[in-house]
Amino acid sequence: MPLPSTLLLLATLLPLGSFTLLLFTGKRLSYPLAGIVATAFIIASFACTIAAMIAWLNVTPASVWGAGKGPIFLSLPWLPFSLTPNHPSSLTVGIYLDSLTIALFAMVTTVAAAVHVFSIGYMRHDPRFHRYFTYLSLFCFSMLALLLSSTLIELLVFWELVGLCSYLLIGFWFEKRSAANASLKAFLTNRLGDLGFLIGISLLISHLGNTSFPHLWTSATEISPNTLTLIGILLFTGAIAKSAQFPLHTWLPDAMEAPTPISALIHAATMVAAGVYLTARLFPILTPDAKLFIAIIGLITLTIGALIATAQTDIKRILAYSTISQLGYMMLAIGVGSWVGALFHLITHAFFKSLLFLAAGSVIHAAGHEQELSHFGGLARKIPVTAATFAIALLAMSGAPFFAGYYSKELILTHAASFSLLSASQSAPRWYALFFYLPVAIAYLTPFYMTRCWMLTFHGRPRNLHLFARARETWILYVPLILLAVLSTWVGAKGIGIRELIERSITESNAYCQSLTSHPNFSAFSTAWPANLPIDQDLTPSQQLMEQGHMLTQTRVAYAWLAGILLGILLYLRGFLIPNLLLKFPPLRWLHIWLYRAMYFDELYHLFLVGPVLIASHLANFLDTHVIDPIVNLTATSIRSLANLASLNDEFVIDASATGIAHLSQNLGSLSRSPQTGRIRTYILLLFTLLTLAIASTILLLY
Amino acid sequence: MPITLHHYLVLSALLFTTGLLTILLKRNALAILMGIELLLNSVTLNLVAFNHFSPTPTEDGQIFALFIILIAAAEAAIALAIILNFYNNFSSIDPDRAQTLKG
Amino acid sequence: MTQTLLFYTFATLTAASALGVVLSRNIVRTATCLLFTLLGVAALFILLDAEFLAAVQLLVYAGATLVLILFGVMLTSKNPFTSYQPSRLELLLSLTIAIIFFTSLTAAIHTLPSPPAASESSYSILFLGNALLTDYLIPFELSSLLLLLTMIGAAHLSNPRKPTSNQ
Amino acid sequence: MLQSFLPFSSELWLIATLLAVLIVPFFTKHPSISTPTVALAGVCFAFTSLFFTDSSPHQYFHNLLLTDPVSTFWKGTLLLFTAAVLILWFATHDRSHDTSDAPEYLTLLLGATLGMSLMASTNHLLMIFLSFELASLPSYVLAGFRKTHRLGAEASLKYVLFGAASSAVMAYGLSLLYGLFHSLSLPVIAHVLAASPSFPPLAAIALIAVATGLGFKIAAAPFHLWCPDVFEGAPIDIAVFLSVASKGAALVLSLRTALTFAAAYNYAPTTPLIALSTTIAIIAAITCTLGNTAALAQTNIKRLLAYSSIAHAGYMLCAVSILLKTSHSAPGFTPSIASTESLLLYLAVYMFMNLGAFSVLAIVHHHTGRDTLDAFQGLGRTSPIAAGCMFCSQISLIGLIPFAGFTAKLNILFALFRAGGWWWALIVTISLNTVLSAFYYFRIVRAMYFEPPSPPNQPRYLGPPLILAIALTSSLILFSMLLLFSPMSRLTTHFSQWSSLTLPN
Amino acid sequence: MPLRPHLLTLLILLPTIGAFTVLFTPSKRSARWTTLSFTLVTFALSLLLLAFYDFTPVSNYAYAPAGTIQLVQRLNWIPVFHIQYLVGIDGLSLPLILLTTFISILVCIASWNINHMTRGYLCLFLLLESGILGTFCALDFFLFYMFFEISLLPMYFLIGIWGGPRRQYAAIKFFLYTLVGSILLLIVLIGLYLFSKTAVPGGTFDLVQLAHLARTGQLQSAGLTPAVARAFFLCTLVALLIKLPSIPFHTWLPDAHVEAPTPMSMILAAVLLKMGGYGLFRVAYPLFPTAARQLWLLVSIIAVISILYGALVALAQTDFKRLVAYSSISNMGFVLLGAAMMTPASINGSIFMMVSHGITSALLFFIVGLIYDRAHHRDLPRLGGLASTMPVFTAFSTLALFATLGLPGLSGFIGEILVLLGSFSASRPDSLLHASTPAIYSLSILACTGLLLSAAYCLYALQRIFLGPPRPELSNLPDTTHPAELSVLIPLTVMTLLLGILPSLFVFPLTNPTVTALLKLFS
Repeated sequence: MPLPSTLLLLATLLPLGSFTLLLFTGKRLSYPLAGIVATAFIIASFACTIAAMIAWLNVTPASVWGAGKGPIFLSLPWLPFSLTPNHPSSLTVGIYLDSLTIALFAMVTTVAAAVHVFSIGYMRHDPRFHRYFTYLSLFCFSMLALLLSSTLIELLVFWELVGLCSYLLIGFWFEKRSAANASLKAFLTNRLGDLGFLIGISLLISHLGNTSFPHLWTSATEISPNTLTLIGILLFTGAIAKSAQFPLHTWLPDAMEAPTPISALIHAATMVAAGVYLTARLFPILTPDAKLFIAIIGLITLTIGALIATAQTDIKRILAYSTISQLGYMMLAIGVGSWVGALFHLITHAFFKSLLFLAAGSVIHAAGHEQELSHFGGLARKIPVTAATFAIALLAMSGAPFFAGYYSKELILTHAASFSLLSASQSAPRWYALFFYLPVAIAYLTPFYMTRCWMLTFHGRPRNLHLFARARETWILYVPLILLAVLSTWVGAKGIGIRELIERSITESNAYCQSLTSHPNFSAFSTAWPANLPIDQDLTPSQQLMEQGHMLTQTRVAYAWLAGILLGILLYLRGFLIPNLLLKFPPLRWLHIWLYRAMYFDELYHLFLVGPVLIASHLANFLDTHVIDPIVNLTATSIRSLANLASLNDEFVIDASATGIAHLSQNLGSLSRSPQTGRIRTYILLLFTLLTLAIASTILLLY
Repeated sequence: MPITLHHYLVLSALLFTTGLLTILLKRNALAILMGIELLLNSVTLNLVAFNHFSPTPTEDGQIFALFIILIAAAEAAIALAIILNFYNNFSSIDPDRAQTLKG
Repeated sequence: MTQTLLFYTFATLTAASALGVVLSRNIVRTATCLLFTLLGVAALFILLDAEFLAAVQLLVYAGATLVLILFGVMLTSKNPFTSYQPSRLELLLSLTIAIIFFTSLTAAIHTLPSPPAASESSYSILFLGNALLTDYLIPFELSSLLLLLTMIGAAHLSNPRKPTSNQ
Repeated sequence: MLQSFLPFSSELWLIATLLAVLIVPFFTKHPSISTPTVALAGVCFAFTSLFFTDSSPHQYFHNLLLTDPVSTFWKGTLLLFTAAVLILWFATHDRSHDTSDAPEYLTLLLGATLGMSLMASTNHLLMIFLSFELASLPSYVLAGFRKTHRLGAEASLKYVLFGAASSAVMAYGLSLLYGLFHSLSLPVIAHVLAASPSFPPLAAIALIAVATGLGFKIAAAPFHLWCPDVFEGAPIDIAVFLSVASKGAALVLSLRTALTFAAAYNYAPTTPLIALSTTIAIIAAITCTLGNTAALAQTNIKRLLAYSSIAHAGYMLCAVSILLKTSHSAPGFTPSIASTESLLLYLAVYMFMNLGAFSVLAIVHHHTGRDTLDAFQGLGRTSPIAAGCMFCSQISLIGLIPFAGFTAKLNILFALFRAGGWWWALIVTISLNTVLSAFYYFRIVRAMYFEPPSPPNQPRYLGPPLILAIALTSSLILFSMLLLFSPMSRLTTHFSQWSSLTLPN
Repeated sequence: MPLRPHLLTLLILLPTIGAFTVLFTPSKRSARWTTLSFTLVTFALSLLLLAFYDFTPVSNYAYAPAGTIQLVQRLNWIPVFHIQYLVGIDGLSLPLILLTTFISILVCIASWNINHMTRGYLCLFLLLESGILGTFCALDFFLFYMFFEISLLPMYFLIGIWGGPRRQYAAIKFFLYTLVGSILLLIVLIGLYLFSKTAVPGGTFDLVQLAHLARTGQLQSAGLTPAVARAFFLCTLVALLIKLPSIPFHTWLPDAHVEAPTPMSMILAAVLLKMGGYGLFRVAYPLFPTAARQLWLLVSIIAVISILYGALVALAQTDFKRLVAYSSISNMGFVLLGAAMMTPASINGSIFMMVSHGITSALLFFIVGLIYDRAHHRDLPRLGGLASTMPVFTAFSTLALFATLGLPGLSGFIGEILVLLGSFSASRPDSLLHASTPAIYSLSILACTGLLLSAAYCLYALQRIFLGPPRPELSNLPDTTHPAELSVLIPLTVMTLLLGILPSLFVFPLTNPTVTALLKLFS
């Protein structure tokens, strides 16, 4: 096994070791030993990743794998499986390792290490401290394994495992009803998405038999484009749920019930980005229609996420919605063909968003687990490091130059711009322009709501003096913040050459995608080009178009960050004073309420999804206990009544004829208890009656 | 009009019917017993008549009739004993009194 | 002709007294009617050249069975002349059954091809006795066994002094 | 002539025993013990004599009597059963203050047995009627043998009135048969009938009348009314005797009669034969359904078993209904063999099932004085062996594997399947009835095992050892029947040869 | 005497011998230990089977060495009807035999605290084990039927005597339902035998031979017309669906489970239900492959309705045990779906599902029993917050519930995914079903929806019982740290994990050749 893969496997298995260790001994490891063990393991894992990266980058020319050369692809049979009796094969598991994997590994282990360290401080008073790290280790293992997976089935396994960890960690404080409910919601929503994912995988397997990425890329041409579109959309459903895309985004804000470091790691940096990763891996087999779908979903998501974020008052919820919005950007990027942009943004976003969350965690920790903005204010004086790092993250996210977000977001917007230019030049529908202008608009909004959050938290007069008085920060909390703050700047984006790494990944996998790009039905696969439009030429935006797009982006969004931040500062300079004035104006108030209630998505779900299922469930239960069971028992009942009839017939039927129908109709019930029972004469009467009837009918028959 | 087999058979059928009616209409065990004797009489009449009009020279019918008479007598004796026993227990020979066993 | 006349006479006697059995409400009268029926049947036996059977009929039936039944009447009824009135519905139902029964029976009888009137048969008691002791020895002997059983059974049941205790 | 008696040595033994039983009390000091011993010995001799008699098909005494394997099989079953009934009676019979009942009882029982055994070995109308009455008359007395017992008196009155009426009807039918065909021999009658171009209506009436008599004895559907009342009123040993012996004899006779006609028609699906077979099938279906449904509501176990015996008679009638061979029948299918062997096996098995059930009932009755369902409550704890035997019998009566009832029912189903055609309906009926019957048999099982003893601290009891022995033996036989399936099946196949199906020589 | 040829007979007989031994033990304690040792030895014997088993047989549905069926013992039993004592195992039965013997040990441990008529209980339990093992070993239709029926009676008593308040109702309901099923099976048995009589002199009950007769069309020429075959198939199907159980023949199951004592619930869910699933592959499908192919739509619709309906009803339950019972119905729906689709993956999945469900359901029912032992009720609204007082127990329960909802890495997932993959691949042109793609897709997709619903009810239960604020009346319940409890929980948990992570370690090498053989038979 090549060295990088061995190292990455080791990096993956280390958290598993930590998990196992903590699972069995966690209870005996008192604070902070459990945390330290877990942290040590994840740092070791980080070290392995770095070693692997070095090995990956420094390859001998003769090697078939390595940066820019080719991926490492290993597979093992796992489940014997055959599609039809004559084609035995098996579901495989394995390792697919390319530059992207390395980059993401680096990101995940870095953020995870930061979060681990932070958690030791954050969770120190929790009675289930060891359990927290147990789950965390399991998550790290699952997440890393997910990235290492070579087949969709394997990916699905870890996909669900990270979901499980997310479930466990969201419900970590399960004594709180809201936490328990949130974890349920998160899991079920993800399960809904996984359903689509599973169906997609099943369809793929039923067509191809194997779902390893190289195999998919080489043989997707065997599937008809329409089916492939369907499969693409179905697979993307998984990503919709996991990456909290519209319409399955509602679980993410609720998931903020999790301890804040968890939100930073799982619900901002890694797990939610797994959807983007998946979509990126599937990119070669996505048809233009599927990409269009993805782009539209991304577009909607990024818009509603940002809009809702402007009206939230819970610091973590703001961050959650901003995460949704940013993930929307990534999805849009994939849709419009900006593969590199999406993944680049994934990584930069992971840094600054986890920073934001950790900073928020620091705030919450300082504020004694208070999350409402209305209780904050002026905290910059008490927790300056947090305030500063938060501000750095804010800038990064706003797309301020020299901060990480700037590079990635700009790349995405450039691609979006060139795509919309291209579509304009190819006489596509007018609304295709939205693929550019809506993200641009949101690019103005993003700095605004982030600034709002910062201003209300750190600036101004403290609104809760009691809380303010006790707020403080410790080194164990801000050391990780600083680390991440560094990565949120130019260093994270340019300094460590992430973009180049990602770009190399394309060349590495290109060998597999030959058949797709050369196939007549499948050309022009790189962008969300609707299949019903004529394809005149190579639809990959040309260099010239790219430059035009770049220009467009420069002119439209170069100072968006500044505008947004300034607006935010202006509006929230005096705390809630100015906004409250503005909200007196009814349309704005209504808009605010609508956004504050997250566009009523939860209510809609309850009305249209949860409600019907519950109704169906109770209906089915009713059916079972009151209809099906009785129907089956009816046999018994009818037999019993038959029994009464039969045992009665001796006296009942005959007596009725003997003593009169009138008597019968008068008191049918008492007839069974009638004294005239067991009479031998009625027996004989019946005997002769039947005899007579038999004889008479025989005579009639024979005549 | 010569007397044919049919005459006897119809008479026997009539006897049978009256016996049947007797059984059905009497609420007295002894009368029912008499009705049964009527039935058996119709059987013997049948047999003797058939025997008389039979083309074969055997006397099977008469022999059968003889046995029927014999059995009727035996049956009557048994039935009477049972009716007496019933009377001893129930102080009545109304068979409708026998209704303990039912259901 | 005499045959015909005699037949009709005895047939009428038999039928009428048989109806009497049904119609009389008094048990003693019923028994008397039955006696006449039996006598009528015996007479018909003679018409059918079955003199021996007629004698047996008279002896066994009229002589023994009927007397037995009358004893039964005397033993069981405090007032032998009590009568029972069947209910109207019972009556109706029974009559309907009887009528249907009789009608279908006669209808069936009339489908029978009428055999030629039998010639004077060479019948004798000797023949009958012979048959009973040769061809029909087995039933003959068995009937004695049957009578024995009847005797034992009847004696067991009608001996009131003997205590019974089975269970 | 004397040689002709040899094949009937078992009957002769019975007659001799019958007479001996009457005489013995005059010579011994303990008649209550010696008479039953003599009777039992006589029955055993009779049974043993069966092994030395020639059972090959033959007619004797001017075709009055016949022997064939079927009758021999039936006699064997009957005698074995009679012996068991004698033991049952002996064990429950209170000998302390009544000594003089025994000879009467035994005479009557043996007389009825004689009648029942003759019923199976004749196809002569006179003998049919005579043996029928020979079986019936003692039974009437036996049903009311306990003179001071009101229920017994009632039962015997009902029995005698109903029985006399039906046998009179049967006699009428027999007279018509004689008149129509000028013969008393059943095969002759059947052949003349089959040879005649039309079917005389009187013959139909005659057959219906005969069927009434047989139906009464079998307690088949419309004629079953007497059965539960009589069984409930009669002593337990008589109830079990009637339930198997009386019904069995009538069933064998019915089968013989039906198959005689079927043979005359060569088992071809002609209209009369189809009508006959269908009628029997319908009666069978109604009988088992009625018996089972009526049994469901019963709480008196004797009455319940009476209804169950009606239901089982229905199953056996299903076997009787297989009279003809259609195009749907399986190749190599012989109706006579199929129906006979399934009937014989069922009869034999049914005997053991009923013996088991009734003997446990006798134990319970002996101990508690009741024969209602509540007497069985907690039997699993108070008397585990008896309960176990009852369980075996009940499961066997339902017809579940591993007990013999299953084997027997399987045989009938086999026969019906092979007959093919509309016999499917009977298969369905039997199947449904099996489920139906589980309801009430399991009420007993439930009472025995799931409910506490009705006076909670009832002492454990075993019951009279002789009865327990019968119950245990029956259960063991029932249990091992699956293993003995093969020999049993061979045995019944061996005994399924008829004689009277051909014309007398 | 060489052991090998008598191994299966010994396996079947051993629990019976144990049953009689237990009756003569002096004390309850010794009875328990005797039972335990008998179950252990039986398990050891079944492991020995594994040692003797040839894992790479020729993939034919025939006796070794020409096929997959091994360790065959054949004796004439009822020669009149050519009924044989014919036992043997293949990849279909061996996993279930192992499951049975394995679960039996745990059931025996779980029965440790039965104090009422202990000997009778243990005796019946061992008889039941014999019956079940016999069913799985029997290759003669009659023998199969016999064991199928025999296993009814002990269960009837076990529910009826040791059950809950409505035990009598539940017991008789269980019995009557299954009785109906076995009568239907009996009809098929007789019918097939008679048809085989035309094809083979004397007829045969040999299931393998019958399957080959069906395959070569000899039965059809003997009169088993397609219509009759369909009728027979439906009869068999209903008989097995009752046992499985499946909609609409399922209503005995919730009652039986709710009333049965915990160990019996375990064995009922874990093993007894599998007799239905096993019967599908041993009887229904091999004997009537054509009819099965024609009626695939019906079967799969029943399966899908079972999956969805069972899950929906489970969602509405407030009694935890009822919830688990309905989840069994839902899960067994997958087994049926796998059978209906007739692809290698789906059938492998079905078998795997049976094994996996055997383990997880036993675990779940044991968990229910533990809750009941401690809280004295199973009412979900009256439970809650157990996670804070009973963390170890919560961990086991969570694992069990997640295995039920099909979490990857746990055993439930493998079965479900294989069945689903298989059913999707049934749309391939070279699959056995020549069915329309949309029908297959829509059915499979509906079946997938069952996964969502199963997640819903599992998490709902988890939330109601373990999460939320701890209730004061439940706060002092002891955690499951007793060795007896752990000795049941841990093996099941380990098996769940092991099967989930390394499915090909245990089951697949066994089932795959057999499934291939079966499919050869069907095509």
